[in-house]
Amino acid sequence: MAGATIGERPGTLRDALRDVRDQTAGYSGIWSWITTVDHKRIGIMYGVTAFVFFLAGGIEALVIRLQLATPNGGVVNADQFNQLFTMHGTTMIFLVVMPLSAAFFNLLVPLMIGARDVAFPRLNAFSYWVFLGAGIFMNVSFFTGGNIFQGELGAPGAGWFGYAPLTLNQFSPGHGIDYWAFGLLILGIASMASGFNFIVTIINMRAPGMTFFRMPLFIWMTLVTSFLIIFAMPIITVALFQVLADRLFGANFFNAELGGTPLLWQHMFWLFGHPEVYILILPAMGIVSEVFATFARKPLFGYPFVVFSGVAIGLMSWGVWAHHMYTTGLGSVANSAFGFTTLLIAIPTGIKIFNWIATLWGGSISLKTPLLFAVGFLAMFVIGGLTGVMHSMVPSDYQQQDTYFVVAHLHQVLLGGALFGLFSGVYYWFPKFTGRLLNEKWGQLHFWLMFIGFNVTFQPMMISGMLGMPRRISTYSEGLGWEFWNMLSTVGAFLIAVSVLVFMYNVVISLRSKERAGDDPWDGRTLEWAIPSPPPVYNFAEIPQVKELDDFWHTKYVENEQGQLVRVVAGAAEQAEEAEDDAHHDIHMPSPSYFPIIVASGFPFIAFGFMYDFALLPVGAVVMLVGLYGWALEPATE
Amino acid sequence: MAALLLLALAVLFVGCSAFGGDQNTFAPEGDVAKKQLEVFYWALWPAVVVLILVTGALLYAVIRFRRRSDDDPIPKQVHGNFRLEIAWTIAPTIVLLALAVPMIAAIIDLGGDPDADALHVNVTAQQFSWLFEYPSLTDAEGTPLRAKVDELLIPVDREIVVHLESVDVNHSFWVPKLFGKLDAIPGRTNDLKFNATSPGTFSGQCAEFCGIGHANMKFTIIALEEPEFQVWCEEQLALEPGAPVCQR
Amino acid sequence: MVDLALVVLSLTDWLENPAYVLGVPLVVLGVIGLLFVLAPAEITWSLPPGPAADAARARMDAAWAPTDIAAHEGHPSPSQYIAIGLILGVVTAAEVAVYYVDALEGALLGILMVLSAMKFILVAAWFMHLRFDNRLFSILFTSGVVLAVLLFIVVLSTLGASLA
Amino acid sequence: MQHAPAAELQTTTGMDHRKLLMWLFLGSECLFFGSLIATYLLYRNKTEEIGIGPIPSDLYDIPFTSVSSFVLLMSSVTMVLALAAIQRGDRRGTQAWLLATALLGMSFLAGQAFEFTEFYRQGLSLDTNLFGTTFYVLTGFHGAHVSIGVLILLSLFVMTLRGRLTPANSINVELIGLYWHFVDVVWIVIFTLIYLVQT
Repeated sequence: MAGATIGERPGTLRDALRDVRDQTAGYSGIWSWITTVDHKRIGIMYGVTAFVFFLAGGIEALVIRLQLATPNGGVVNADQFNQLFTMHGTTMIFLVVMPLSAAFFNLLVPLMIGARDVAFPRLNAFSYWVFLGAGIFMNVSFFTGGNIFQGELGAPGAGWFGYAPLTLNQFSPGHGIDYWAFGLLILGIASMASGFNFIVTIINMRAPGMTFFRMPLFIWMTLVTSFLIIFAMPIITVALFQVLADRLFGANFFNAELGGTPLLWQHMFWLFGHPEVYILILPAMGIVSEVFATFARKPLFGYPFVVFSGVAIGLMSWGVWAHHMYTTGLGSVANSAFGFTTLLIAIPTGIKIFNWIATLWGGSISLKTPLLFAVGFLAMFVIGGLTGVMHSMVPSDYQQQDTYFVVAHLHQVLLGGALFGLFSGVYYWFPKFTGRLLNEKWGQLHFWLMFIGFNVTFQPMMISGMLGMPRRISTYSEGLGWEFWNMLSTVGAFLIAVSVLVFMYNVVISLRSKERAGDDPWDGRTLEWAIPSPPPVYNFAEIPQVKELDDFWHTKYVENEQGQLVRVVAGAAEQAEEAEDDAHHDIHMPSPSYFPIIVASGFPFIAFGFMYDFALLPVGAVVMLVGLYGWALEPATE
Repeated sequence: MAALLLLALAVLFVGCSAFGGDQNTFAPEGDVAKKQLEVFYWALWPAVVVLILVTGALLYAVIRFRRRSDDDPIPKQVHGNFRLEIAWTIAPTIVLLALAVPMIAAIIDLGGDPDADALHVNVTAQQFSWLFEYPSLTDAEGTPLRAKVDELLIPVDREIVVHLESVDVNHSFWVPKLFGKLDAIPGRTNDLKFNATSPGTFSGQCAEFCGIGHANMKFTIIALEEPEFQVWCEEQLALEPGAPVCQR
Repeated sequence: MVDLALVVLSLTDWLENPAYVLGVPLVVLGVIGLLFVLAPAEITWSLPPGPAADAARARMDAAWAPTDIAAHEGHPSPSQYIAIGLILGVVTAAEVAVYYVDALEGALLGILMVLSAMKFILVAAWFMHLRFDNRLFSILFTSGVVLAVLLFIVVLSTLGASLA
Repeated sequence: MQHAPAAELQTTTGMDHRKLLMWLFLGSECLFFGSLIATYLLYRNKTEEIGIGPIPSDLYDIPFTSVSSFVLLMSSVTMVLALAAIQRGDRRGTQAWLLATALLGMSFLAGQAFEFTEFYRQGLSLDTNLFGTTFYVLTGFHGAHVSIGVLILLSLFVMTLRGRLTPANSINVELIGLYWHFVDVVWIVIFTLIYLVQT
């Protein structure tokens, strides 16, 4: 693995750094972004792309809310409505929350474990391009239904969990479901690739001295999430292949007439889907764990317990899938068993919540925007968790299943939970990667608008659900007592929309501001704050030696004679660094590569080939083969 | 923030049964729905208590321990407390086990064998309507009685056993005031039992997304006093008054 | 003439069966490749004889100097591998035999499961070196297998399927 | 690709990145084939109940499949011999065993192609019944895995000719070896559960 060995012969640290700078000085312009294998750039691309999809999914949500604001709404027809909520769910889960988490993994994992990059930088770029291709591919479906200006949309319309047999040809003609299934298949490839990548990175690339129990909590949650991804994705992959085989080749997997079992789809979907729920929430839990510790200026309370409960949640997520299927007639035994396991999963979740509060307890809490979002996360997640416990009570779930109560619950967890956690992360790490703080005033406004908007949108849904409003209905008639609550939800949804506009404005003005954030604006605890903002290509001039949990914090503070923590005199640490610089230095950075995007671009060809014309299949295959051989034979550090 | 949460909760608990509405799960009219509401409350009240405690602790911590100036001393670096961890592992475990036991009892109760004199109804779901047939109520030629599409008539205070099937996609059979939902899935028959404790018209609708007409896949269950039901049955089957088929 | 027609006819017969269409070229390819390996071919075949070719040959020889990475990693010797291969063959034969013995029909499932598990473990432990490598690899692979088996036992039993 | 492997081994755990990746991939593949096999098992008896189209016992040719299973099993032996050869610096042995493995893999694929055609001629296609659907999809995905393996083996073989694959990067042979053995153990399961256990 030769690759871009910098410097002909190993020299001093200064020589090595200069060589890297010389080599990467030319990395600018669009081409450099297309061929980049730098985890930080890939992370930024993930984040920006996911945000664009977030806007798309948000607009879909607003149209849905407009349609339901009043009884007998006439904004869209039933067909359009079905497509909107399907794409809203699919987009928000697979194209927003998962990639936003991936953005944070990319940006932070190497920095937090003291590495120069991920284990497989090109695979990392590949993940991003596959994700981007799949996201565009899926949204292209809107334009394939005929004249889009007359409202003829061609998007999938069978719900984000696409229950068979509704997804089969006779019930969903056209190509919408094909777009959905192929899109998810391709996205699965992206997720699996990044899952493998981060597991290897975390296991194999920790800085010297960083044992598993010195890893920041965010890294632990990344590890658990990645394991969930690599074990859960294959199941949905097979299920999607099956539904595609039924649709495209007349197979009978879900054909009840020949003895097929449509219920199999639900099992396979939720075998994937429940771990997926934790794939969505665990990264946010990791983020808020870091934020609470930093902003309370205290170490995370009960670190090993939070770690173990995260692992326990990951393990237990495999034993609860059928709680999405209580009403399918599983029988009393299965319902009792799954009800029981579902109740149990509240225990590790509770442990986490208690430990977070204990982290804040007795701290010196800085009420900045990142902390506000983290607290908002916690408050909303508690409601989400408790409504989850209420759902796990099988008999009462018979009433709640598939109503707006469930819609409220899942948004409590995904929006109030995951998205608030992710926004907390955005405010927290924005200065690290841009060199500029997000404006605090606008940030606070963003938080309060979003928090209030969220509660105004989703708490009323609990009530409309209990008043008997099923989810996924495109319209409803007067007199059922739902009008007021739906109107309230719609108003709240627009408040959330305004808050997102505030956020966008904040990003623009903050990026333009001349004020620099400095390397460590929040008095951080983990390694990423030890390096400049934004970090140089090679991250760490010298790979750090880690001696304890929150190592960076301990380099900044020592106990004085009274047992109080005081700051180490500034500059002392750097002087130490200067002094011992005569070791052998040789920094390897991966070279840019365009093969990942070539390989990734083969997938949509293949999907289109299956859907429209088999002649496209060899085209896609050749593109991929060329890319793969180029990739395999290209000299690079991987 | 707290005020908002509590307001939402207060509205949820107190107001709901007063909101009315034909599909209000807080106003059950059948034993099954009543039991399900009861189970809902078992989970609701502990959840409310936990919510108030946890949110209260959170808000207290954030307000009480906020940083007042940048010169505030670094707080004591507490890494954890083993006893506390054990305590808050065991406490929720106990609460959850306390919920699990009656929950499982309720599942078994609701899933028990039907009464011997229960009235059986075959329900077939299709896009986008419901067909009802009474297999035990037959006319002279043995043809079973069929109710009107989307309108099921039942006698009050008698157990009804539904055999639920679908001919196309998944649907879900749900009348909030009488019983929680059960899915109709092609290729299998699901059984459900319920009763109505008072006469009346109860509206229900399909609760599993089933395609373009999902929102309008509604139906009603009309509960009649037993004698009225028998009269209706005899009329429909063109039988002599007092025919044994329609008798209980 | 008649003979030729027959040959052509049998050829078209062949062409109807993709197995031959696919298989025959593969076998031809393989035989050519085999000859290629066994022939005294050197990497220098593309270079004219001379110093360049000699240098290339020297580089090749240096790259292929005898080493003992295998022994270093504690891997078994080729003869052990062949012995395991023989055992695998025998177990497969036993499986097929069991399938044909009517007397064992009742125990068929049990015996077959045991025999195939044996094969599975032999390949994983010896050929895939799980016996000798980092324990983490065993843990990863075993968790995949166990997770798959457990999950689908539950799915199959809730859906009312059974092996027997 | 000619850098000393020692440099790559500077990982926290001493494990090679790519080997760890391969094992993670194989762990994840277990769930993939688990799903396919479970689907086959779920539908195993349905076809006979419905009574449309051929059922397994009408079509399976156990002696034939036993031979092709044996061929695949033996390819695992040649695979591991190729690894042993490259690890002791035996170039001719490496080339011979790599090619032998690819050949055995191709023979297995040819056998599968023959089997598919034969079944198709006897009236079983993907849409005939659940047996057709589950059988073709399960064994087809396995065959696709074997094909990819063959392609990589042939590529490695060519790389030995071109001097691109040497003992210094024997890890490549080890990785494809792991993949190849995995495909083999999956077939061990399929052969037993799908072919031999029929009722």
